Amino acid sequence: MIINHQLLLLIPSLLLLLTMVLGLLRALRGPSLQDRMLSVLLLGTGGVGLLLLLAFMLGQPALVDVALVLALLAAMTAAALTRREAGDD
Amino acid sequence: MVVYLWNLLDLVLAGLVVALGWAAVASADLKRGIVLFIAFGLLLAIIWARLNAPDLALAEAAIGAGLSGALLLAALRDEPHTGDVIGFTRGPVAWATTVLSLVVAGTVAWALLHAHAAADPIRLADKVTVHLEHSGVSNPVTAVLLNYRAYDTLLELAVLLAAALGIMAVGPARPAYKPAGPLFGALVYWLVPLLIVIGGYLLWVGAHAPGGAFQAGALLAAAAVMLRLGGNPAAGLPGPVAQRWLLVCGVAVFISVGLLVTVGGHAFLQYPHGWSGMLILLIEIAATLAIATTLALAYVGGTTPASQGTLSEQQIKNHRASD
Amino acid sequence: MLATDLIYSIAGVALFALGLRAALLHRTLLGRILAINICGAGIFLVFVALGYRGPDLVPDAVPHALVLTGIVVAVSATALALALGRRLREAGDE
Amino acid sequence: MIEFIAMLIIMIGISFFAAGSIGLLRLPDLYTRLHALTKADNLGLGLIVVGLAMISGSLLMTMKLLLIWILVLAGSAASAHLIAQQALRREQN
Repeated sequence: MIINHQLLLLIPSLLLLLTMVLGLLRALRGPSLQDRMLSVLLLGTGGVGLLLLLAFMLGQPALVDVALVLALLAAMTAAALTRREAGDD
Repeated sequence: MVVYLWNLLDLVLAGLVVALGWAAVASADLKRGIVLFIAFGLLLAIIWARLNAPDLALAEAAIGAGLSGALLLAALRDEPHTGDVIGFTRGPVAWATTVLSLVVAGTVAWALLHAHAAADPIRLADKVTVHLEHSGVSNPVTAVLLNYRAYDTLLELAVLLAAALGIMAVGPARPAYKPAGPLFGALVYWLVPLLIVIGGYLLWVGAHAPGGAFQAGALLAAAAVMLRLGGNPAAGLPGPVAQRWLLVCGVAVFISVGLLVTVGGHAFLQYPHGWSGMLILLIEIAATLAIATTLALAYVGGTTPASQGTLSEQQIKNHRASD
Repeated sequence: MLATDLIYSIAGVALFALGLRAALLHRTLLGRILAINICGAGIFLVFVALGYRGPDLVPDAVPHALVLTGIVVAVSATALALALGRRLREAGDE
Repeated sequence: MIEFIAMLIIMIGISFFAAGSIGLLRLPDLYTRLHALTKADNLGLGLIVVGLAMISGSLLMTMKLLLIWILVLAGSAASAHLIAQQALRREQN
């Protein structure tokens, strides 16, 4: 069963990883900080997907918890970037 | 076939993490460096998952991908926005440093390859497995942290306490955030309770599945960061006195348990038979609270506004004036 | 075919060297803190890669436990360094 | 059989991710990129979740997968809002 999943899911995982690499080019190029942040958002969503695929391929249900934590914190970095402190105009 | 595909996945992941690390440290533009560092942390969490280390992946997902990015982004606000980039030291010093780094890396790689070739078949991993049933927990990582190498963990908590004291000593908190708008406010409203519940869940399952005090503490701290980002200046931390108790409770409970068992004729931190599970849970609860408070305080960046209404504010002002 | 642990330990060594070089050469405090974090992550990667024992065996829990505490200590140390840096800047401004 | 259907759904999900990445790279400004990204990758993750739920074989796991997807949706909606808001603020100043 698990071996079966490995064969079925490995190719999708590789392709997903490649799209994440592609998206990261935007983080390198910018130009603005917000553009780079978008690329990190994509990496976060893709990372959740990849973790779920890994959980099934490796037979490690605990990795679903990791994906859950990543999903919970997805908005934190964007908020840390954009929220304004009391002194900001 | 499967093996080669795994190899390819490993090569892409390893190549990407090195490329991101390189790009993050090679950026003269700090904004770029920090965003790439956050991406680096995310990728590292995936790599821990790939290397069968779900305990680490949990901690990294909360800390590497969340907390440290938030910390660095907050620090970025203090950087002067002059537009000119300070960048790197150049010239012969740079060349010498590059050569030095290459030599160090080469030496480490050489040693690793030798260690890899001459690997001792008897590993600590086997000892961990053999004694696991006496450790009081069935998650090997928790067993190592709180039973076999409890001394290490005690000292680690002491290091965290020292860091927290240092942060409290150097100055007041960063300015608070403006109150959240309706959309982000709603997100904080739903997310914070969820983070706390899942933190509690991770603390509980840590005995037999990936999770434990460090992951739970990190999640509680993430809840505090979300609260602060939503406009709560104290990040949900209690008043100054309770805060200090929370900071020391990890080390205090750890040492008390260690000393209490010596009364029964055992060595320091050598749990009596049958009691390990309960004692470990007790220490872990205290450690979770201490870790969460330390990390939340680290994000706030100093004594929280709640604790500044007393004499200390005046003291800080006087101190500032005398500088 | 390559061994998984070897791939990741080499990546770890590379990150360690990159971080070390940048920590010595960066001229801003924030850049140095960033570089030290990358350097530390490289060390963690070497540790965990050495703990990996193939898909069928349970990995070595000892390096995992060390790295787990390491991650938490690293972020606290980073926070302390950032707080010190902020205080230094304020002291310089006054 | 069901496993192949699941894989097919997952592959469709990944093609949405690919579309999002390409959009992120090729589109001309921040707002269009934001638009492409947040739609494509959320749908992509949704399809991955559906595919995996088909082979998970347990209700609890399916619920957990759905919860993760909903959280990502909420998180990315909030992030997109925050980023767009900040970009607009920058333009106005």
